[in-house]
Amino acid sequence: TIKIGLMAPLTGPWASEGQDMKQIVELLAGELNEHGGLLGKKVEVISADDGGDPKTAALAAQKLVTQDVVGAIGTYGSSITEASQNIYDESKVIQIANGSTAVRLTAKGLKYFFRTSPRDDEQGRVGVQALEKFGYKNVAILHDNTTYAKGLAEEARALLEKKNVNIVFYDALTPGERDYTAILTKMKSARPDGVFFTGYYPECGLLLRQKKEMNWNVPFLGGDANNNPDLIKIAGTDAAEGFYFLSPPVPQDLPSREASDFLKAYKKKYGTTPGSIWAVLSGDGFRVLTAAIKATGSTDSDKVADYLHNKLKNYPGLTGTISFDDKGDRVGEVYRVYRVNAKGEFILQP
Amino acid sequence: MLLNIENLRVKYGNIEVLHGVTLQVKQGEIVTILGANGAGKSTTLLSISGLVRVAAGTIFFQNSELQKLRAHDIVKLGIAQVPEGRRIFDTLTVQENLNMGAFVRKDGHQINETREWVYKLFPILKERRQQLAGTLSGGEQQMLAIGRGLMNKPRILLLDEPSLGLAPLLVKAIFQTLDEVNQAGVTILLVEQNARAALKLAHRGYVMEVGRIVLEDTAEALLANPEVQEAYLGGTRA
Amino acid sequence: MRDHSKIIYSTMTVLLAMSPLFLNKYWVDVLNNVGLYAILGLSLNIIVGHAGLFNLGHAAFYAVGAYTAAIFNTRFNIPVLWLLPLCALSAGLFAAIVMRPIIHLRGDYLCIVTIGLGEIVRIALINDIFGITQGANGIFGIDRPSIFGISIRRPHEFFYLIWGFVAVSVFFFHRLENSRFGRALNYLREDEVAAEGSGINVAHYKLACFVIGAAWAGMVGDIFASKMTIISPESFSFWESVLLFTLILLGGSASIPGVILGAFLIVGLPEVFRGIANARMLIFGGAMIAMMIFRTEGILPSRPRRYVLPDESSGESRA
Amino acid sequence: MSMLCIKNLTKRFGGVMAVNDVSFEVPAGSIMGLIGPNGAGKTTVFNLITGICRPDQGEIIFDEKSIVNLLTHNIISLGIARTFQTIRLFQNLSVLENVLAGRHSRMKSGSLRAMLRTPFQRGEEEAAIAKAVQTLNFVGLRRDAAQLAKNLSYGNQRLLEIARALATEPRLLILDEPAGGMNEQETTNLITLIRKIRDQRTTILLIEHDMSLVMRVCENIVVLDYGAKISEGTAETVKNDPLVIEAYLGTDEE
Amino acid sequence: MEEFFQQLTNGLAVGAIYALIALGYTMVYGVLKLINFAHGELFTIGSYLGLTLLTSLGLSDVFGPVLAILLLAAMVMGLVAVVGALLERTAYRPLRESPRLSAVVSALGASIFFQNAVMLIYGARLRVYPLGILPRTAVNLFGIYLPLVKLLILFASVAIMTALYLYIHKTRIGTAIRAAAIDQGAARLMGIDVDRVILIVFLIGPALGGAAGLMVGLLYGQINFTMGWVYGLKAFTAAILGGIGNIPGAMVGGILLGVIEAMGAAYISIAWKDAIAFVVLILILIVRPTGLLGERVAEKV
Ligand SMILES: Nc1ncnc2c1ncn2[C@@H]1O[C@H](COP(=O)(O)OP(=O)(O)OP(=O)(O)O)[C@@H](O)[C@H]1O
Ligand SMILES: Nc1ncnc2c1ncn2[C@@H]1O[C@H](COP(=O)(O)OP(=O)(O)OP(=O)(O)O)[C@@H](O)[C@H]1O
Ligand SMILES: [Mg+2]
Ligand SMILES: [Mg+2]
Repeated sequence: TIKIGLMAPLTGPWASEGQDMKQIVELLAGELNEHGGLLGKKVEVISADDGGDPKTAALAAQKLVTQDVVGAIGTYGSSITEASQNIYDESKVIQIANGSTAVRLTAKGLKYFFRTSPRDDEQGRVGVQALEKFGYKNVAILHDNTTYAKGLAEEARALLEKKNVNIVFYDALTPGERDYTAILTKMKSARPDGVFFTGYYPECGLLLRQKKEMNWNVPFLGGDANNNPDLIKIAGTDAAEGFYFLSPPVPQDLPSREASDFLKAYKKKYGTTPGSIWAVLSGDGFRVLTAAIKATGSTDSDKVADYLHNKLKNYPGLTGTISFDDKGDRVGEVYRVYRVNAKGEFILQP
Repeated sequence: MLLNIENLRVKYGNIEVLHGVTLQVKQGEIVTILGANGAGKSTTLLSISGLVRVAAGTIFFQNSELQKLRAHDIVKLGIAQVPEGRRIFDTLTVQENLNMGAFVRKDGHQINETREWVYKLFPILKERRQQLAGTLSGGEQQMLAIGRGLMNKPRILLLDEPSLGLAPLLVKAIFQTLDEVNQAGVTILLVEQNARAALKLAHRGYVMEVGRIVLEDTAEALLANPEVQEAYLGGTRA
Repeated sequence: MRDHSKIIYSTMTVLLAMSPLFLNKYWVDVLNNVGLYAILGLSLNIIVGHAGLFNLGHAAFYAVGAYTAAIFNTRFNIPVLWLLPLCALSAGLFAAIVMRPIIHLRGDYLCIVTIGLGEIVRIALINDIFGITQGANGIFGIDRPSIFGISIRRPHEFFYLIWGFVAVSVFFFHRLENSRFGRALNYLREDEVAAEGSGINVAHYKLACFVIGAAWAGMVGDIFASKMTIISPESFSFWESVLLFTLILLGGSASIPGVILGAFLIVGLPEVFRGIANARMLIFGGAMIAMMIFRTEGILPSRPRRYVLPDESSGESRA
Repeated sequence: MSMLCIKNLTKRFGGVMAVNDVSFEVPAGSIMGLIGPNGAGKTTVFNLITGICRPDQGEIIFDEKSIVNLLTHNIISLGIARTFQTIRLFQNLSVLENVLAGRHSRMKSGSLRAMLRTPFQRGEEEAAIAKAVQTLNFVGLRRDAAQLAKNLSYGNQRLLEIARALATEPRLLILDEPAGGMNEQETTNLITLIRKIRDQRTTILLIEHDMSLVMRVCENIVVLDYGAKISEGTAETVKNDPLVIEAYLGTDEE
Repeated sequence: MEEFFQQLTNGLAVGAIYALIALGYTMVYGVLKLINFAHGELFTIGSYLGLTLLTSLGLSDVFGPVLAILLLAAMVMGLVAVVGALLERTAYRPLRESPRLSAVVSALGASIFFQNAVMLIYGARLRVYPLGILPRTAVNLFGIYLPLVKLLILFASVAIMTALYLYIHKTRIGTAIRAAAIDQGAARLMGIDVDRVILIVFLIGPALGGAAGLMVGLLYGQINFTMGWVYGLKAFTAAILGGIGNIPGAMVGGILLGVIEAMGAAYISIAWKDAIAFVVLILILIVRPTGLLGERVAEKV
């Protein structure tokens, strides 16, 4: 068999992401095996729980490495991924991260590291473009002090300041709380034209709802961690309507056959659609990895890495076409702007 | 026979400390148990009240087998204890402590009367009735512990070293009170280091040594017994 | 009885020392984590086990040490092992300063304050206090340690560094607890008023055990930082303090073998349950309850100290 | 010369005048008794002397030095030791270690010396153990050295408290109801012990309700009632003082 | 100024919920001297049970919103109380005679157990209450926005606190509860059934926690399996702030904590809000070592 590792937060605060990742990768591996496997062998997915914590992640990586996986998919969270990077690299195991957007991960020049997720600076750029287009002069930026959200917020702040937009409010909430009225009240008194929230959907849903309840009609733009149907459930359609957010396109919005087939199969097997785009990106990691193995006819890390860096071009992924640059970053415009309509649907903006 | 203990054995962990204690208390009696430190007197009292588990033997209170009952049910039968080391409720007020003494009483309206009676016995408690019990002086706490036991209006009162830490005047008062309480029909089982006073008050006595009853007699006889004098009455008095 | 356990302990030590020879990287790395927790446990044991002080914020001191190492290593390129004394100093000093005004708090009040301290430190790290902690990103690019020019990178190499440190810690903490200092902590654990009334400066000793425990945790922070090469605030969460606290009580508080065993349990059990992925923490929680019920004092409870008494016939008599 | 001199000592708890303008002196080398009804303020006086609470007014002079503002452990190091009315031993530690607690203030080694186990530290440790054993011998508990304190009988626990206090090598020993819970036989032994301690040039101040003990050992007696001193003198004087009889002793109608 | 009052009301609303959870914390602490770290999870369980009942029974169609919510609250409180009693029975009762810290570890274990049990049963994804159950009316008083529901919660908390206080301090059984808390052996000598007393406490405390969980679900809509940990810690902080074991203290502590957080967020920094709250807590404890209303029984020597 060919062993492929999956490192995912199966327990801990990000357990829902991790469990989705596992479902997706196992689904894809099952399909692959049904169609004859890889290089004539079966593919076996070995998953390891990183608990959403760097130390556990290091152990999980160590565990996968000792089980001789060809490559590892994962994981969610930049600092978690970072704690495992060296371990894979030192053992020459390919790692394809799915939910790790910090710029520095690929700045180290690690040969075997790739990611299917885009980078923060890319998103920052798209976000600022959008804010400019809306014509806001006074912008409030709110993050949640996680690596990802803060990185994005800082990126956006720097770009906006360059463009002479006033940052009238810049602060961080504590994720996991329920009542954000104090923050909203404070933000309101800063009188922004629009708010850029770079954190995650659970908090965003609450913010939208509580903002609505206090009759404050400021427009909100969210980062890509808001692409989750639960956002609407939390906020309620009335409060969510008009909310903009950035995201790589969701499978539902991709015209490609890969995307719709995948969605169908997923729905058939698990009865729902995937919770977030980040989990789907792990599926893309799995697909490019197996594609590279197939193309090179080898499980040798150097050959596979070389293929991914240089030869894989415009691979049809579940989230659009995929190519990697020499640092292992995904190339191409990935981010789009979405808007929530009156029915609570996510509408891709032109 | 009001209280009938037969062949009582009690263990703490693996160590047996009572090796078959047999003793009786008749209705209306005052019975005292003498014995050196660690002889097992307190353990005997605690096992009557159900606070330590009985390993073997029976404790009959009239027709109830106490060793099968739980502590609070035993109290309901009319058995109150003033335990060793006072064990007052230190963050309750004096008055609340006394009320707890009457916890199982049904005659609600008469509780106030009993309390007034206790206050008359120990006027200092009345002065301190809103003070937290933990801040009372040692002796005051002892008074409170006794008062709390009396609040129960029990049929039998078990007292473990009630005179500990009390001023001489009060010791006298306490013994006098016990006498009065007894006259009023309450049976008393008394453990006391002040053996002389205890024997003067009691009708009968038992002597206990390392977990066994070694002697049983009327109080007068025990007072006159040279061995008892030697061991518990400090020889001939200085 | 005594010799019996001596044999067991020496066999265990030898087995452990040889284990890298027959274990794969993963299990060696698990053992490395056990070792780190063991040292942290020993450092907390002084506070929780011996002095009976309710510290649920030990991660704060550990964090101070780790960040000291990270900052000085990445900014000034000082080799991490040279930074050990500095990490001990900074964590110890931190403990001395922050605990000073609150050391007189009792029981659960001290507990919440230590939780608070842990949280304050974590929040400060996330918010990039003084602009030196790099916020939630944490500090990356910390050097691996090197001894005599040999860089330590693989789990097997770390194993000897970490367990060497465990051995040193056991050596010193064993001496510490069998001394006037260790006894003083026990006295104040048993009864503060009586301890003070026997001439023991209770406040001083409470503070001293925090300082020593913190300093030691600070050194572990240094090793941890160099092992991970990246540290971030989430490694020093409240949960971390909870684990440390728990391992002491599971193993046996105030007992060195107990604490080490506790480290094995706390790191090992979740690893063993990895197979049942989603339910592993559920079982872990249940196991915690069961172990406390069946071994209230921990699995290897502390034993009374032994003293060699002078005079009276047969040489050594035990006390 | 007086070992301890108390001047106009006053302590209130809320509305309660626990100690009210009390003055007395304890001559060096004597055994002094402090008696009075329950709640008279005797224990409070002890707590004031040992720094467990602070007086509202007044002076406490020990060996010509005011100790009013000192912390308890400093007072102990100066040479005062006490026992408690309700036993406060370190129940889960051995008898020997309980006594070693008393040695603490006479030792120096701290954590660093302990970790390095310097020759000084080892010597000191050995000496402390020797001294502790000697103290145990003195009170007659040598054979129980290895027992846990909680396993001792009540009377022996009282003795152990005294041993722990003695181990600090006090010049003034204060005992709060040392005979409480003892039978007459044990009380007699205690009297012998107290005299023995005094003979080693330790001054003793004690509280006791057992008049047989007080009258037999105390050379001087101070009587408190409602926080105030109502009488002072030899056993004979106090015993016949009508105020004392009225408030405390009662008449012996036998 | 307007903002100040708005923030004050924001803080009061949050504080009321903290207070409600803290009451349960303090109750249990009061009698067992045990920090029931699993209390936060009982809160979580309350909110999940509330969700299940709400979606499966369709109460509001039959009874109308007000009655439905009351019924729901009663059911949730009852069920969580049962869970609490079971918790006491299995995890705490066997440790009653053990060293205190052992029980604390057991409590931590129970907390982990419950949290993961909820995750396994309901899944790791957050769950959402159906919208529109609570009326969303808000009063606007001089420009200050006062949601009616939050006001109601505040009143409910105060009412529950008062009732509990009277129950614990003025009734015979309440005094018995306090007595059992001090010395279980002595309490039994008074004829108090200590097991029953503890059971009562472990019914009331968890029931309050469960009620708070339901309220949070209804009010904020979003629940997840880890939320008890955060709320539990806040409630513990609140209980300590007011003086643990003290019922009005839990109330005062909870409200105060909410207000401190809101004010800290408003006037210092949102990101530092929790740290500010802890700093204030520590400062208060330096001045009052047993909390604002904690009993300061000078230990009698
Ligand atoms: N909780 C306990 N655990 C273990 N042993 C105990 C316990 N309580 C008492 N003992 C032992 O049981 C024996 C009898 O104790 P008990 O308290 O009944 O004696 P006593 O006659 O009341 O003595 P005293 O006069 O000191 O009150 C003693 O040896 C004592 O050490
Ligand atoms: N912390 C306190 N708070 C309030 N009142 C107190 C406190 N400590 C002592 N008291 C009161 O002060 C008075 C004196 O107490 P103290 O303990 O000194 O008496 P005592 O003379 O030792 O009595 P006893 O012989 O009964 O031990 C008592 O009435 C007691 O109630
Ligand atoms: Mg006894
Ligand atoms: Mg006294």
